[in-house]
Amino acid sequence: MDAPSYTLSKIAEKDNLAVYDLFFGPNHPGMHGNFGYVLEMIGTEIVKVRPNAGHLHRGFEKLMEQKLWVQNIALVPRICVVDPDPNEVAYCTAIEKIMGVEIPDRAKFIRTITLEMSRLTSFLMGMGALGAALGLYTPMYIMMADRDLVLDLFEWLTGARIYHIFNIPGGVRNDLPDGWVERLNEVLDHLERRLIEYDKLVFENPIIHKRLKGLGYISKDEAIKTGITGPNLRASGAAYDVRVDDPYAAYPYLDVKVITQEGGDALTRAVQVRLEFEETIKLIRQALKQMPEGDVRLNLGNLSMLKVPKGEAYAKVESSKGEFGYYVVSDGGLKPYRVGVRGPSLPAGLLYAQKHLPKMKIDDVAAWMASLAICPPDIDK
Amino acid sequence: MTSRWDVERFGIGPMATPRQADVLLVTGYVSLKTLKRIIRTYEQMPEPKWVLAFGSCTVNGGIYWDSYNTITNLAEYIPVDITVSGCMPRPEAVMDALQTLMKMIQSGEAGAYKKYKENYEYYKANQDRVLKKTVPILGQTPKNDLEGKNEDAKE
Amino acid sequence: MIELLLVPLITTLSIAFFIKYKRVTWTLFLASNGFILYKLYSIYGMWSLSYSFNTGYEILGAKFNLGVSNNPIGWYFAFFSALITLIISIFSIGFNKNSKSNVSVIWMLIIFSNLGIFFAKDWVTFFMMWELMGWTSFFAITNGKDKALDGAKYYLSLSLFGAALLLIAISLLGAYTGTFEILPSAFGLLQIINSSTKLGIVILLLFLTTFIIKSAIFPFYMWPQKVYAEGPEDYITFMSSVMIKYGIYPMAIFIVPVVGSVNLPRILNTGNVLQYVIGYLGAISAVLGTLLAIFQTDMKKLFAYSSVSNMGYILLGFSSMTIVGFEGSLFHVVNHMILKAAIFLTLAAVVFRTGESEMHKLGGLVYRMPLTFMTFLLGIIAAAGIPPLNGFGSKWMIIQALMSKKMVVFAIAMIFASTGAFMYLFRALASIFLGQLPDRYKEVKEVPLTMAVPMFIMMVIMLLVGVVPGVVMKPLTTALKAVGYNVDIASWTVLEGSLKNATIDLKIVFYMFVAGVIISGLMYFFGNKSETVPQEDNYTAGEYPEEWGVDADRFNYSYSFYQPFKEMFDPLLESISIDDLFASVGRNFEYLSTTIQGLFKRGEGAVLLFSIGVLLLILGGLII
Amino acid sequence: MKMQKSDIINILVDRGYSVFDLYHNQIALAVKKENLLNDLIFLRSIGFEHLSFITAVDFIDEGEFEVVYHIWSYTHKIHILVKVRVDRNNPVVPTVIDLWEQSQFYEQEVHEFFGIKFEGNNDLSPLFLENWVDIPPLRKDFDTREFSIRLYDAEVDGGDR
Amino acid sequence: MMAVLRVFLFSLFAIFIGLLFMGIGRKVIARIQLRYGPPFYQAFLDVGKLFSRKSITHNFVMDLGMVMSLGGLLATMLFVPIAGHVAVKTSTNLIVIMYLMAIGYLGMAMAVAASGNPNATIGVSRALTMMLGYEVPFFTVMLGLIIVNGTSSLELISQSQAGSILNWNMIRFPLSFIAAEIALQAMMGEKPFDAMIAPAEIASGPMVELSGKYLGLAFLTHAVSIFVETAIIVNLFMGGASNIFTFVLKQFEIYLITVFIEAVFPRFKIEQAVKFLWTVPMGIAVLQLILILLK
Repeated sequence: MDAPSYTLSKIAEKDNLAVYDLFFGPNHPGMHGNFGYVLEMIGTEIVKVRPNAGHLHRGFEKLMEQKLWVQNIALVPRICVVDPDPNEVAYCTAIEKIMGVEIPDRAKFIRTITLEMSRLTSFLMGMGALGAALGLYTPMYIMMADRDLVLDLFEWLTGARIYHIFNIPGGVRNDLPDGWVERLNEVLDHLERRLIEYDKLVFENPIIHKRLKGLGYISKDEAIKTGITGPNLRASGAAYDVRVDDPYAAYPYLDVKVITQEGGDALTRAVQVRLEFEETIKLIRQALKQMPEGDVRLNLGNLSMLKVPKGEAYAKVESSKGEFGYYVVSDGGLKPYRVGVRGPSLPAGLLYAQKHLPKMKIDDVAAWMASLAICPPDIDK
Repeated sequence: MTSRWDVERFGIGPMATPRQADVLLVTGYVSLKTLKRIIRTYEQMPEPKWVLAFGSCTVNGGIYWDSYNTITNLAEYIPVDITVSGCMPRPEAVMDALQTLMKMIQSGEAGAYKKYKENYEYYKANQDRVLKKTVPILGQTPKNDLEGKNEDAKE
Repeated sequence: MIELLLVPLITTLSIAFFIKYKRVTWTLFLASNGFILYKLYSIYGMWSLSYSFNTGYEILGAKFNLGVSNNPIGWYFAFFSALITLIISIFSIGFNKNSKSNVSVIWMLIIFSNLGIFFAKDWVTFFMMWELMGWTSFFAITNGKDKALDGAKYYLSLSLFGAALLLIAISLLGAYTGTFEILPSAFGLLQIINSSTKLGIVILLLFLTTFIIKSAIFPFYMWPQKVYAEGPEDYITFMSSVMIKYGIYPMAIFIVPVVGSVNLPRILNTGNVLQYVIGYLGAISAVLGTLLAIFQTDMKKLFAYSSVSNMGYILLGFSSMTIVGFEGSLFHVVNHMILKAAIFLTLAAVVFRTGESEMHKLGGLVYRMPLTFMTFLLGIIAAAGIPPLNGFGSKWMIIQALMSKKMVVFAIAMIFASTGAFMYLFRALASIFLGQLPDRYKEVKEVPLTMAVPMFIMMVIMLLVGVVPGVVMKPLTTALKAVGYNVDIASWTVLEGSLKNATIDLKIVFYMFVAGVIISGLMYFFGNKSETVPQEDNYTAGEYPEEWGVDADRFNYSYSFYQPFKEMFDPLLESISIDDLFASVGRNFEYLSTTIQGLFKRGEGAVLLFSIGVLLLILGGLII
Repeated sequence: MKMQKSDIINILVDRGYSVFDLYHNQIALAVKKENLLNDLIFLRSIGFEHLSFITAVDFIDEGEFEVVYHIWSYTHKIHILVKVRVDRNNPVVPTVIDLWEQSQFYEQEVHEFFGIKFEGNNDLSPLFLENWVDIPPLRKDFDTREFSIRLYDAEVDGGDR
Repeated sequence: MMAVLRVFLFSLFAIFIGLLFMGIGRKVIARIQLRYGPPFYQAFLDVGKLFSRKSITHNFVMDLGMVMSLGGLLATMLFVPIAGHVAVKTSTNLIVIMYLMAIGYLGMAMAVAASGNPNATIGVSRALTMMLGYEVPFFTVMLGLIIVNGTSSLELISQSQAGSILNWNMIRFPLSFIAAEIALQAMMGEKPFDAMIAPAEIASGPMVELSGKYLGLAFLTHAVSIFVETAIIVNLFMGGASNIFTFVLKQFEIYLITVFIEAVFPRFKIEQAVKFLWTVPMGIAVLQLILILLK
């Protein structure tokens, strides 16, 4: 694979006209969200890539300085549409850290369950998107239908399908409704049954294996050095999971199995997501079983007049794409002084685009993006 | 859009490029960078064409109304036929909007693209105002240490 | 009969006399050509015409006479090649308007040797004309261009090598059969093979090698691309359309009859060993030529390999040794002449206007040169063998013949090559004429009238032969009948295949095509009207290309067009090192010649002297 | 090889850093601009290999920017916030792209939003904003509401302003 | 006059059946994907809509190419016997059909390359590569049948299978049938051989610049090509049919197989697709060919 691109870059030096540009995004069917790469190509092979980010930049970090502490909870889930809950939890955890409060155990478990459900939806979408990037739409539609089942549960619990605004400083908004747990169990059973079909359609498909094998290889050392996190890191062989290493919510009470694989290519990453999907279902079951009774929120007074003492904290949460981190600085006022957001996709979406895409064929760009689960909104913020 | 609310049963499906499309769905907030691309995409669509603005953000900025990088009213820049409120709108609302749009097209009410042609200067002026600004809006001059950052503006 | 050769010879001399006055020379040239064409037309059917100059000498026990005769197959070749040559030479007037040298003298000499080769009665005349053509080509290729010298040298060395083999073969043949006349010697050779197989096959293979060198068959497929790369475009048009057939003609009159009737071990009950030798040469040429053509970036090289591939088809047709295959091959000779002339004329026009032959540096010329585009389009449709243009009929006949003889490997090779032809042909179309027009060619104009008219004529001929193949097939079948083959005279539009119920009326195909186009045209006009937008207004995923410094040149996919496909073949093509072998031989040859050149200190003459010396040595060795 | 937080604090205090113990696994570290690179190299050598991200805080009242490097150790499971204070009028920080490749983009981002220069980083072109002529948006003296109202005619009701 | 009418009717019939198949295919795929799916007549509505829209062209080659593409396909269709009927009395030569079909593809390729969009050109380059990929095994299959029957006339091959279902080439030469089915999948450009369209890679490739009636013509071309290709398979392997209804039903069966395969496979990269076509179906076809030659 190296040899032709070497000659290609020689060609590009010698013959400028051999190179042409292809715009991959923002308005491109292979691109998830508004994001773009300007690809310089020779033939169908990429020789250079210019990332074109910022289409989704909304200035979150600035907007959060303008709003009350609790108002921001409505804002944060919008940073990542497919996996919104980690944002809420990370933001709330940071506030709780500054305030030095410990939330009730039941709230911790409910948070954990919503986080894991959110992870389910995100994985379903990610696996579907991977199929769609390779032209396989059937599992995508089936997964979207299954995702709707989880979203229904969210709607029942929080009143909203996508942006739940459920976690608040001091706990969660309300307790689980009656019958909700039973329904959740049913949905989990259903998803487990469906896994067989997903396997047949996607993960055991020889064509998918052929297409993804060896694509976008990241070694373990490289992944650690460049800040790759989440399933992508674990697919490279590093056993790092925020849920275990820096536990939050109810994870200290749970037995989280960290799945690692050697391999580090797109296929391993795809399988990693599938394995973690299964593990997530088990984890929700575990959390449901261990969930204690009790309050679901601390009484922090009138939340809209919440004042957070002067201080700073960094809280991170393992989202489906990796480490989501909120760095919150408070000056003791009604509004945050500064919120810094660490999205998990930046190293993959910008750095690895420049590392991987040259030498790659145009055929593989969408599949590569899907395999790294690049989520442009959290790059742009 | 998902399989439960299958839009394809109305014969609606996503197309890959603006050339093949009838309806432009603007899903949510529009940052300046995106607006520029939306305009190009919109202008590349063959007539007749319609715009379905999706979410509160396109109506009045929604939750991002005070952001420095998102526009507040999409209809100032391109003609919008129909908007769906909500953030995010529920799938039922989107389906309803699509069906309403279909009815409007049949009855001839939806013809915003004609408006765009007639009031082209108005739209262009609005677009240029936000996209091609050369002086700082808040009146401060950029400090010297920011040289080289605003190359585009100097041209 | 002899006036057919005398007129061009005299015209050549008089043109050389008036060489300063271009108008006079071209008038003379056209007048003489008109006469030749008329004369050729008028001797159609008079197969007994001949002229012989008796020298009275005997060499190797065979009579040494020089003569021309109206051989029917020769007439078929001569007439169509003269016609195409005339059209090309008219094009050449416009093409060379600004050049200092007067090319009409070369063209006249070419026409002279052209007629000589096809009407030669005996091998000696044939050899003389063959050599004259070789040398004329050398001068025509190097005409005014130093760069072209490499290719010309390569070509010259190869054709000298071929000529040496030819000379040996002729001597051997003369010595063993006692005659130098072409047609009788064929029977002589047949007898030699049947009596002493090894010697006969050696002679046959010597002849075959000479001819496949000239026709650029594998393993001698390298010269066209080397010569075409830098040669003058008007002349390489002639080379690729007419000259490359010089090897085919003697094969058709000499080798095919011998191979077809020789008694040798048979393979798969379908043919003898030699048939398969010819077939495999053809199949490899067809496939390899196609693959190499697909990977070229220079349009002239691309079509050079396309010619190799087409020569392969002709050999495949021969290898079937059926009358349908034979007819198909000879039909394809003329079809290829026509379509290659049309294609190369347009390439010449493109080079004339832009000075560029690398395809990825061109693009969008359809905006500026619509007539050239149309000619090229029809040319590639014909070359791809798509009805209703010419090129289809002959390919169809060859495939029919191969299928009827159950030569499945050859049939598959043929289909592979002709489907692969879509790839390279379309690639040329897309890269040269379609896509984005770069800024530097925004001012390019359509070619002048003298060049436009020949192109237009070519279009008409292609369509005519495509719909009414009888205009070629009738003379062909008549000629074949005259030679003694058992054929029916073809009708105007119907082609006969060799399988059951395999007749095809190209007229009906044409009507159907017209009907289809009319229906779809109705649909088109039934639709709402369309609006023409400039080429810059393109789908770019919403980006503004100009803001990224992307201009028309940088928004044009044409370099490395079939890269994924090429990568499949990279290991294979690297392992075929025939190019390298030839290159090393060529280098040694060049080294040797430069050494001797140093001795003589007399430019190119040294190569000539050296080569003649080599030839004399070989000849002497043989006689002893 | 895993060190406790107290051990790490001791090591750091011994080397003369001002260390703030934030939470059970978070430490803040104030370093000088001149020593930043050496300090980061040292931190990496004792196992802090994961750069989470780089951000900045505008302390407008104190006339300083604070650039914060978030570094995590996989081995010690400790999060360190390395803070550098720079003058607001001449904000220059040495680049760390040689240590962590991905910091290229974080530095671009911080430069774009705060106007902080990174010495040694040659490509500080805007990453997210196009045609931006105002002062960098994340500085405290940039009023995004005012900006939005003036440029986009944002509607304000309810007297929120 | 009668001939003109027949030509016209045959064309309309082919377009009608092709569009109907496309609509039903979409419905079937939607059901496989747990969706309700569009109405079966959706393809007609789509084409009607597309023709009523304003369209955008870059130069005259686009118009010419699109007309040529549908024209070429319709001309091909007129050579294919449908339940024993041919539009105009002529020999239904397989080689002619194969070559004529190419003109449709060439026209389409030309039209889209004229738009000057690299996405489209990449798509075309892939489509032509794919063509080389599937023509070789498909021709090998045809070669076997031609050698068995001693004729290249589609009509005669179809007639030779008359009588019982055991005479069908599908039963007599099952290997050929499998190879032809795989090649057909590529011929129709369905997954896993749809690298030329590949929306996620090259933004729907050749169709990237087609709008309005150009897209409509492309739709119709696709419809006719579905009709022609299934008709060829039905004639080659299922013995044609005695009446048009049965014929269309057999065509639909063939089409349904491709739709089922389409629904559950991702796409090959182009070089993988060609390699696959040159190994698996080609190997099967060659095996059958050897069996035929040895007989």
